[in-house]
Amino acid sequence: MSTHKPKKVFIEGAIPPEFIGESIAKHSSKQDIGAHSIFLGQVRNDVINDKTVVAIDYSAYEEMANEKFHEIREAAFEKYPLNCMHIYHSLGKVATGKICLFVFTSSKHRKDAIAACEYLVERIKAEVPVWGKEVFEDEGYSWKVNN
Amino acid sequence: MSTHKPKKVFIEGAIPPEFIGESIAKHSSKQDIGAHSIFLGQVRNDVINDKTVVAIDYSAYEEMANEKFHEIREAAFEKYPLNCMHIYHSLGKVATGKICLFVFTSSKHRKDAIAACEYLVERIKAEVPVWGKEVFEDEGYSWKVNN
Amino acid sequence: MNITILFFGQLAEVTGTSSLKLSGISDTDELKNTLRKQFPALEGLTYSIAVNKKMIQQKTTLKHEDEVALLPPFSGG
Amino acid sequence: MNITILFFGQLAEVTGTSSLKLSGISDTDELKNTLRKQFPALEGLTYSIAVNKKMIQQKTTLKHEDEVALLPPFSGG
Repeated sequence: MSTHKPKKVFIEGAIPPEFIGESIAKHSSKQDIGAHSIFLGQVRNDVINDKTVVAIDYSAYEEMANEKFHEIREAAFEKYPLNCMHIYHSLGKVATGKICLFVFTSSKHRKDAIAACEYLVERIKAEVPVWGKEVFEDEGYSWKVNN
Repeated sequence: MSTHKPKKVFIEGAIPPEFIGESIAKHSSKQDIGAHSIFLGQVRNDVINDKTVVAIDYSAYEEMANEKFHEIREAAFEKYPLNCMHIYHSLGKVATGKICLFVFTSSKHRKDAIAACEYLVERIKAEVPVWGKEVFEDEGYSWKVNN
Repeated sequence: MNITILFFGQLAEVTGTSSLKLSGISDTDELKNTLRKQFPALEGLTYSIAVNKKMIQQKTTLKHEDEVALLPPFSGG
Repeated sequence: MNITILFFGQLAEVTGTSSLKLSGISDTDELKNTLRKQFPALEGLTYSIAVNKKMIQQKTTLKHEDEVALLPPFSGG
């Protein structure tokens, strides 16, 4: 069933907004697309024990993460009629206010694009071996916990 | 309850991908945002009675549409804890492959951003007086029907 | 008593006009009858009515300077 | 029989290492006991185990050259 090649997901550092704009622009040649759904994770300036987060430093079990991303992509392609799908996740340090996750689904109709995007985000958060270390102003840190 | 100023929604022609990229970039200063959800409508090359759509020509009852957009925005702000929200819709001709609707919600947490974005898209499609005329290659046309 | 009638989308096309002034119309049912006579092409087309930019679901009394819009099914986005 | 143990996130931090070779370990329960002795700081930390990049839920027999990863709760995105 695996008809799609594994794609590169991890990007060193933050995902630039221009990259997202360019990624959208590339889809204008795919004229049977009617709807795009995009999710972006942005690093938040949480305050933990009176210390403010200034960045998240991401690490991953890369080989397993890449397999997982591929498995999740394939499952989404089987579950929803999608024209295309892109996932990018940061590795290394991403400052607060910057983008660390970019999930992009395109379909003929809005409901499929929207449902597939949410499906991907939830599975990525729950199943992909990536860890975020929340770095504070004073260089202390704490390990991020997803909910 | 109306705490937000009406904002300009209509844009003449297609919504440029660079505009979307710049809009995302502007949010990096809002550091309590953790998640963005974006919906984009793209004009599809549907084939209707053997004729291929090459553009949609949008018109609107602008005064009523602006009131409706404002009402829907306010309702979303009350229903979901959002940091911000942007809606842009094209007027006039938009070629196939180009973007005609841009809905952008930002929140501390992903579930609110995602749910609010979908809520907005559904209400916009159902309640805002906008009409699309599907223009064919040969200059014929047919009136678009939403479902 | 004057009211303004606005036509949008396909309705502007079949009537050949985007707006119209009428007088002596007391409610929206009377307006529909009048328009049906003036524009037989409206027959069979689905539309909603907004009075002063608010959608109405039933017969509504019209006042001087009301703006009544005939709206085909929406197809934005 | 050699296996490779990988530590990630907070687990790499508390053990002070990101990988380790061990031999003579027959299954994942035995591995957990061995590691608990070698790294008392692991006590009380939550982690999952992947064998050759697949998550396991119960005791699993280990073979020569297996790669066993200790994974703290994920926090990507």
